[in-house]
Amino acid sequence: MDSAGVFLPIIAALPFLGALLPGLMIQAGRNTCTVFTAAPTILALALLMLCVPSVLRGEVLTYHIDWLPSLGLNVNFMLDGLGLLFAGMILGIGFLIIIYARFYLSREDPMGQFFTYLLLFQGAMVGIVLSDNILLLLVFWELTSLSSFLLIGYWKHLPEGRQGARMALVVTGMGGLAMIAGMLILGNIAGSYDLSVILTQKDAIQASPMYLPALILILAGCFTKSAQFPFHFWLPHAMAAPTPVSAYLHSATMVKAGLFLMARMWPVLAGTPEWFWIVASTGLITMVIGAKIALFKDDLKALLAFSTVSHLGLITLLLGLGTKAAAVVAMFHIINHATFKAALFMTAGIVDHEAHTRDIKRLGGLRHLMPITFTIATVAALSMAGIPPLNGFLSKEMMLEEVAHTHWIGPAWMMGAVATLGALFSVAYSFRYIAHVFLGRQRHDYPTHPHDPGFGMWAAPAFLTVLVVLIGFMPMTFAGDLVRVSAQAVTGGEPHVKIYHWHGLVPAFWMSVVAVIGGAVMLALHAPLMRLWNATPRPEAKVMFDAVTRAATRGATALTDGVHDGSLMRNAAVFAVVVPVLGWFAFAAGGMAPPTREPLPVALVPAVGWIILLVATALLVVYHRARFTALVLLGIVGLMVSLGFVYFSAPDLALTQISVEVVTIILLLLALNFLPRETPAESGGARRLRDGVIAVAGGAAVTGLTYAILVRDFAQESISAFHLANSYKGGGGTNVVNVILVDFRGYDTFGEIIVLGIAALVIFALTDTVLKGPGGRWLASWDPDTNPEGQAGDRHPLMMVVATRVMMPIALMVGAYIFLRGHNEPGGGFIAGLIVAIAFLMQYMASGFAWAEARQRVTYHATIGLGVLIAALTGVGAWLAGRPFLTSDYGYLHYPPIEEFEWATAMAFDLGVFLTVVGAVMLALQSLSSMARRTGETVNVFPMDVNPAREEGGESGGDT
Amino acid sequence: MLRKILPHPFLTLLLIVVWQMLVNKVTVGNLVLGAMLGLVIPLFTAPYWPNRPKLRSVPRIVEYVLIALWDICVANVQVAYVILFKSNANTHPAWIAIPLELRTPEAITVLAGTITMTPGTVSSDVSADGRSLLVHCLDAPDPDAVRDGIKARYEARLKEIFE
Amino acid sequence: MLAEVLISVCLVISGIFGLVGSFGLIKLPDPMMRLHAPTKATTLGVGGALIASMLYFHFVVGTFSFHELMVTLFLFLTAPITGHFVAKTHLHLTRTPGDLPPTGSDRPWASYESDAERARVEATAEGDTAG
Amino acid sequence: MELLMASAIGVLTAAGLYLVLRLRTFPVIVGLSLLTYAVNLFLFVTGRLVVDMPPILRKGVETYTDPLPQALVLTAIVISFGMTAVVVMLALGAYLSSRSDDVSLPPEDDSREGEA
Amino acid sequence: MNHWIIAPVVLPAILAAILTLSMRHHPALQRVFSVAGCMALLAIALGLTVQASGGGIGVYELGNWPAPFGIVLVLDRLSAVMVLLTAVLALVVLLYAIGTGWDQRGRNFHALWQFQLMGICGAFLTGDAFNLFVFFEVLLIASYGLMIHAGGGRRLKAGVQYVIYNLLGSTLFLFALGTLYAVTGTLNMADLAVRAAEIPVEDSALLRVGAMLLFLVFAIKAALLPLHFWLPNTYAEAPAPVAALFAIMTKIGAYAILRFYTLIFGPDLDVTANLIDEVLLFGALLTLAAGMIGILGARRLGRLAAFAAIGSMGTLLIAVAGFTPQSSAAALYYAIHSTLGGALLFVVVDLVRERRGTLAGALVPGPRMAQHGMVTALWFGAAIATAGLPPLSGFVGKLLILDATRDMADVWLIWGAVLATSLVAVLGFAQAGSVLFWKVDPRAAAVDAGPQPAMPLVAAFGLLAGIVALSVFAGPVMGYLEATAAQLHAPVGYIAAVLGQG
Amino acid sequence: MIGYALTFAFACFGLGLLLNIYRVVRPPTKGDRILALDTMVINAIALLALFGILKGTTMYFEASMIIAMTGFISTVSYTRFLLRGDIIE
Ligand code: NA
Ligand code: NA
Repeated sequence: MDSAGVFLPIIAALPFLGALLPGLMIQAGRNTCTVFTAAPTILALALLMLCVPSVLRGEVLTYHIDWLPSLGLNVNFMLDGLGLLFAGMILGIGFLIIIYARFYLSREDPMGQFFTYLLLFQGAMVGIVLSDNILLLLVFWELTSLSSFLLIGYWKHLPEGRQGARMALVVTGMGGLAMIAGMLILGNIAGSYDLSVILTQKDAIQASPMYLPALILILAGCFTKSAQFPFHFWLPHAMAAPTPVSAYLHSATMVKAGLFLMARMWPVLAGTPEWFWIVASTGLITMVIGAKIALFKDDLKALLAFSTVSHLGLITLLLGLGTKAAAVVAMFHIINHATFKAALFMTAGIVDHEAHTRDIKRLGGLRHLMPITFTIATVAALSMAGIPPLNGFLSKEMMLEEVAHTHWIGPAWMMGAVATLGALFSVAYSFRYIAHVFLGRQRHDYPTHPHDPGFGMWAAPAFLTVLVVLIGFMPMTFAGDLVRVSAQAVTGGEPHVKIYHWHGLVPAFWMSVVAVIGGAVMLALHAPLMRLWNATPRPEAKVMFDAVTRAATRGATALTDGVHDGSLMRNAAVFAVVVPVLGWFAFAAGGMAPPTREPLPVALVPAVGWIILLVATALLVVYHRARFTALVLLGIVGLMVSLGFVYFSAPDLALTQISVEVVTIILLLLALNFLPRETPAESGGARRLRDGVIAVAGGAAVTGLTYAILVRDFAQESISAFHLANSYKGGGGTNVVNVILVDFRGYDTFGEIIVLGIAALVIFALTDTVLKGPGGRWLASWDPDTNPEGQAGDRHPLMMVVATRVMMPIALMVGAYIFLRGHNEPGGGFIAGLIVAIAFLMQYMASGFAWAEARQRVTYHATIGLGVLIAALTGVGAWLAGRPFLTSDYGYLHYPPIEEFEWATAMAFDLGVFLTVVGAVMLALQSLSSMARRTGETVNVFPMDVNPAREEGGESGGDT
Repeated sequence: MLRKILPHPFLTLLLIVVWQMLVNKVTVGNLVLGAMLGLVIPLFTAPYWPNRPKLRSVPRIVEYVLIALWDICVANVQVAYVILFKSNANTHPAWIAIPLELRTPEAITVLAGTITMTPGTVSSDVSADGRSLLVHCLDAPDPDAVRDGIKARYEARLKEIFE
Repeated sequence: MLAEVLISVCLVISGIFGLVGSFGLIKLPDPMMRLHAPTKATTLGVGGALIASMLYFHFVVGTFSFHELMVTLFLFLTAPITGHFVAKTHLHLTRTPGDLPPTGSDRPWASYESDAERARVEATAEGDTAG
Repeated sequence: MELLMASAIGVLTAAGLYLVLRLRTFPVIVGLSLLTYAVNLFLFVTGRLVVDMPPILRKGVETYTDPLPQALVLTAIVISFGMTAVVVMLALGAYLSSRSDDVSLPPEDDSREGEA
Repeated sequence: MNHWIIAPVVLPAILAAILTLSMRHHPALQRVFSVAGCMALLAIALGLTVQASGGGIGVYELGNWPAPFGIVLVLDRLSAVMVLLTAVLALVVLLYAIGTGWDQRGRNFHALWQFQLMGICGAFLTGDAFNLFVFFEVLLIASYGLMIHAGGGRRLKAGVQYVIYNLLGSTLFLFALGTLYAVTGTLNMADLAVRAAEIPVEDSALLRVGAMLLFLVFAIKAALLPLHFWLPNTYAEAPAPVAALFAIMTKIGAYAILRFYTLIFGPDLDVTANLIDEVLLFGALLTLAAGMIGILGARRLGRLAAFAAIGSMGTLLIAVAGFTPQSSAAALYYAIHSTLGGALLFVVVDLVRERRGTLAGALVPGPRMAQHGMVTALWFGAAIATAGLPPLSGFVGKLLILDATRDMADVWLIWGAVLATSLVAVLGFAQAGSVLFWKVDPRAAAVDAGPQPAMPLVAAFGLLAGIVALSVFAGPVMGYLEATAAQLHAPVGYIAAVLGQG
Repeated sequence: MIGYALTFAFACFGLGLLLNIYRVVRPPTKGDRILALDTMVINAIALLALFGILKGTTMYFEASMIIAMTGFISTVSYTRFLLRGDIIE
């Protein structure tokens, strides 16, 4: 009967889908909102009930949806007794909590948000208990951490809420992360992440060497979630949450997720000594420590929180014992604890809500003012204390019976004794809850006048208390089946479930007696014990946690800001060290064949060039702080590099290099006009030495690499043989470099001109931004006398202007020439573009940018756009011929008298290059010019300053 | 009208010559192409050269160029002599101011350029009103003679050419 | 043979002048004097080399080349401008008006008339014309 | 000759690196220019050193230098030109906007309020 | 001839040119065309992905020159999915930029945006090593412009650093390419693969140097420690939409590593065996740690998001370092996730900064923000995604990576690092979030809210929806990516397609 | 004969370049350094012409021309920078 399995995804999904409703429905009022929140819960609960018969028959319902099959992460659900127990608890108590919260939350609290979070949490919890896939389980597991984070921090204005939320998130998150690793290992051992598979692999798992790591990692998740020692400290701080949250998450459900998982994994993980030692010991210690602390907490919710810790320890202990009988008791106590503890939390919430305090010291004597609450609280607390015949008694008694027969450390009775001590504390704080809150004299100084709340608020705890009593009286009727099927799921067999009130005078009986009497005595001695407790120094978990997180945060800040302090210099130094070191590492581990090339003999002129290059470079380093001098030296370096290109058979490169270099230097000079002329001496000798060492090492590495390359031939023939062979045939040009640029690798050139175009756009946008901002204001107040050389007169010298009038046309002619011949001789669009730009530059230097610009019609943006467009369209044009982008064509025209004229589509492409280059350079100059004008440079009316003809009024005097 | 199409006929001519020099092959095709460029480029640059100087006499221009070239060669020998054989103590540098009769920028520029390229002189500046030229002499025991020489040998000829 | 001699002579002359120019730059004592060396000697030096090249290609290789003429033309056009600017730089950085002969009018050499002063003078002149 | 070339590239690299490690934008940019020279030369000589065999096809000439690295270097030169122009302007813009040509960018000085 | 392969390059290029040429003064038109361009790009990318999903490898020979002599574009599963990711991201973030008005805070935004896309798509599609350099430069220079969009002293300074550091990287790239060319005599990636395999071990030193230098170039782009220094201030100071788009930039580095060290210097190539594996792995672990610690230590939101980006790169590169089909598939999944997640985080950071007036991104309590709840929800989503918590794709990705690395020698180190740093990130996000969204300072003057445009939130939720979709459809996505990784780890097909055997 | 003359010329211009770089290293005034650079450019052009003769090729003509042009522009730029600070306004 697997058909009921189809309900499972619906049950899991309903709370999530429902989570969308409260936010929408809150506009319709608080009651409506509550109804719409409760509806999915009830619906899910109803569907769950439909599954009950099958589960009681011992069937396991399953449902599979593929999510990420390759990883083994699938949406696989299963429902067995254990799942049923927990799902029922989650949904049932969830429903009660929703009712309770409706009345608990005040009008100021955003209820829609609260219910959204609550349903998210509910969905996550249901997901955990229904998962048949441990990776899916992990998903839900972490979701509970997240949703509980939101719930604990719900009252955002309270610092305790925010801190408690973070603490819970960090601690349970930490466990969850450990668990991820554990689950992955487990899945790896079992060969599947599906629980149904894993649970069959007990022998393989326990035999694996990875068993212990997996166990520890998984238990880390369980223990943090279930607030087991030493991770118990987060739970009390989570009590900053509204009480419905405490009741739901921190008593009934989330903290039990760890227990659930231990129970879920019990069949494959339990039964080994490791399991026993880790789990049982942790449970036992937690039980005692939690109970002891609970006794000394004055905050009602803190008391309950630590009692929860203690009871979770108790259940952990039971699971840790590893026996089937103990597992049965564990299941039973889970049910019992959920009932009485949720009820108690709600009563604590009622007290808080009505008396406006949860401080026990300010309470007492409420039994007359709040009789209903008193009744509920008393019954639940007695159950917690393990007083017969309530349900808490039953499971506690069974627990004592189990531990009495278990050998732990030391003498045989050790575990029994420690457990009894725990029980004793448990009795004491339970009694204290009744005595110090409800009994005693009525007081006059409650913050407000307390009275019983309306039915809506006490209904839920009352219902739970009824269960406490009913299960207490008739355990087999009201809990027997549930305990049986859940225990069956845990232990894998048909468990022996027999719950008695009276076991005879067994050790458990005496232990109980000791606990009850001892507890009563302890309560009587509470005042002096409390003084003692307060006087004893003890580690305060919150202080420690805060100290750790603060230290971690501070350390992280210090580390991060220290390493990433914005010092480019150091970052560059790291780069300059890492690259040669790793390069050397790569080099050293490889072999190197002997040289294959005969070196060229050293000739005189290149040797001179080499000396000049070295001298200029060295001088540049020495004088780099004098910036203008540095630029002059850079010019020499550039000249030598260009000459080197000429010498070593690269005329195109030489032309390009020298033109680019002069434009670059002019840009730098233009920029330097606004920058400080000197670089201050800032780095000390040690740093300069360090930089020097890094630089020399880098230089040596490059020298070595270059030399190694130069004395060896290619290992395989270069592809450029093809280019040489096909340049004329296929590309129609004899300048192979140019044919490569515009044809073989025209796509590179396409990218390259786009780089230039972008550069121009960037510069333009940048200038615009700078001039509109503080930079522009600063420029406006610029003092030209900051120029250390001062400013000479004669802005536009006559001779320069006149010479330019002749030279600019000549230069343009040269540009045209270089452009047209590029395909066959050194040259081409790029160099031509630069030459034309230089020609314009001449004009700008002669008469000023603004004067010249006013006399011309093209905008540089358009030039760039057009250039890119022409290049792109030339490329696209090939599509029309059914060829790929940038496929070129060429041919020859014969028009007399122009004998033969070669055309090539590559020339159109080159025209695009040309236009982009001209536009880009000009746009950059325009930007700098606009900065200069901002400093107050006026726009001249005349092209030259000195012109006697002007004053003469002669024919040529009217030049404007 | 013609002025619009052909703003600087001499420039056009120069450009056509330059084009031939560039392509290094005198063919009809190249002449046509050079003529096209020689017509288009001055049109394009005309705004930067708003008024065209009037050149009056072509033979005078040729004469002037030849004189200048000769002087340049001589200048070089003289300067080389000063550099190589004259002790620095015996060299007499001097500044001279040359009052200008030329008025058009083009004429002044040609004069200044010629001065720079010829014997031991460099044009260094003009006066703010453009009516005198500051010249530095490398070795001029008699500066006035140098000034008069320049005015007679170059300026007078340029005045005939330009005005 | 004659061509070879011619070419060789050109080469030797060009070498000598080139070297002299560079040497003058070292030897001469005053910045303005040093300016004379490269503007003339070096220009002639490179001119000689270019002419030698032209002759060489004409007589030895057999192809006539205008290219060298083109470069020479360019150098002759630019050398005075370069010299002018360097001279102005020297004037600006190392001289004062007192070191120089008078201009012959009430206005200084152009390098020493600031933009503001020029604007003032020109505005006055314009006012005069208008009035 | 190979050694001269290799050492020249190395010296350019070393000088470039040294200047890149300075504290002001201007020397850093000059250093980058030197590095650009160095890498362009490096890329160029991956075609190995060849004298007087420019890759311009001529009748009767059989051997040419490797044209491909030259084309690559041309592309690289153009690109680095664009980059240099941008970085120059950017350094200038940063200087004008913040009145400091320091290359370092210290963290903003606001202390984190202890989260409570 | 299938010209669609080049469309992702040509379309934005032409569009950008037109934007520059004729629409410079028409902001509305620019927006329309820019968005339309991004939509078209998305459509094309989808088409290409469908085409590539058949398993065939499309080769586009530019200029009709055969490989390896000309440049080829190669469309395989990997390039297709990366282009698709770019297109998705670009469209959504562009809508955000337009919605917030960021695009009008400086000049030429849309043209630069299109050029940026052109560069990125070109880098993903190219099959030529030098062309990769060119497109790196295209995308970088566009990114410089976008990074300094709208200006400001600090941003420009950070921009200077960004540019300078990348110029160093570009220089290194050329050294690497030069070395590889000097040894092999080729630039085509498939041909490089063939030729590298023929290099004898006795003569492998130079090839190894080239391979290592190339790796370092990509490591810079991928922000691998200790070459990540360019990232924090760049991302923190960049305009948010730009930082969001930059989420793809680091992936380009990861992509290139994956491409080159499977295709050319693959795990089976003796001469470069073990050359980068350890460097990459330990670098990635350090990157992860630096990033996550940075999240915890950040004092401003921008830096927090920047370090989150670093951390996610660390995670991603760990997976890359596996160099197995399984780990590569995991890496690709995580790459998609962290692209969307990183973008979302920056978008949220911007929403917050814009709403907090002068406090901007400082992690101190501020006023209640306009649309407080929505922004909070987005932050929560972004934080979950980035920290790798369930149910979002960050968790799935992390599981995939943990699962894929379980056979590696350093599995414990990897798992420990991944899990421990997750915790650090969780703490960091929780602290920052509770200061920003919970600890509202009642004294802080509320920023004049006014009516808020819807588009930014739509875009932000769009990104979140993308992350959710990536989580929900993890199965089919991984199906594609596993096929992708398989294709990547069997480079024979690629080589045969490019070099056209026969 | 041409060979010897050529070698002589090479030596002269090479030596000239060395003298120029000496002037660059120790310039008495700022202007001298620029002048030295300008001279260097001119010497380089001469060397290129000589190199062309040596190799019998006109391939290097464009380089000479462009170097002449850029040398001029850069000299003017450097001097204008010293004169005005701003070289194109
Ligand atoms: Na070209
Ligand atoms: Na220069």
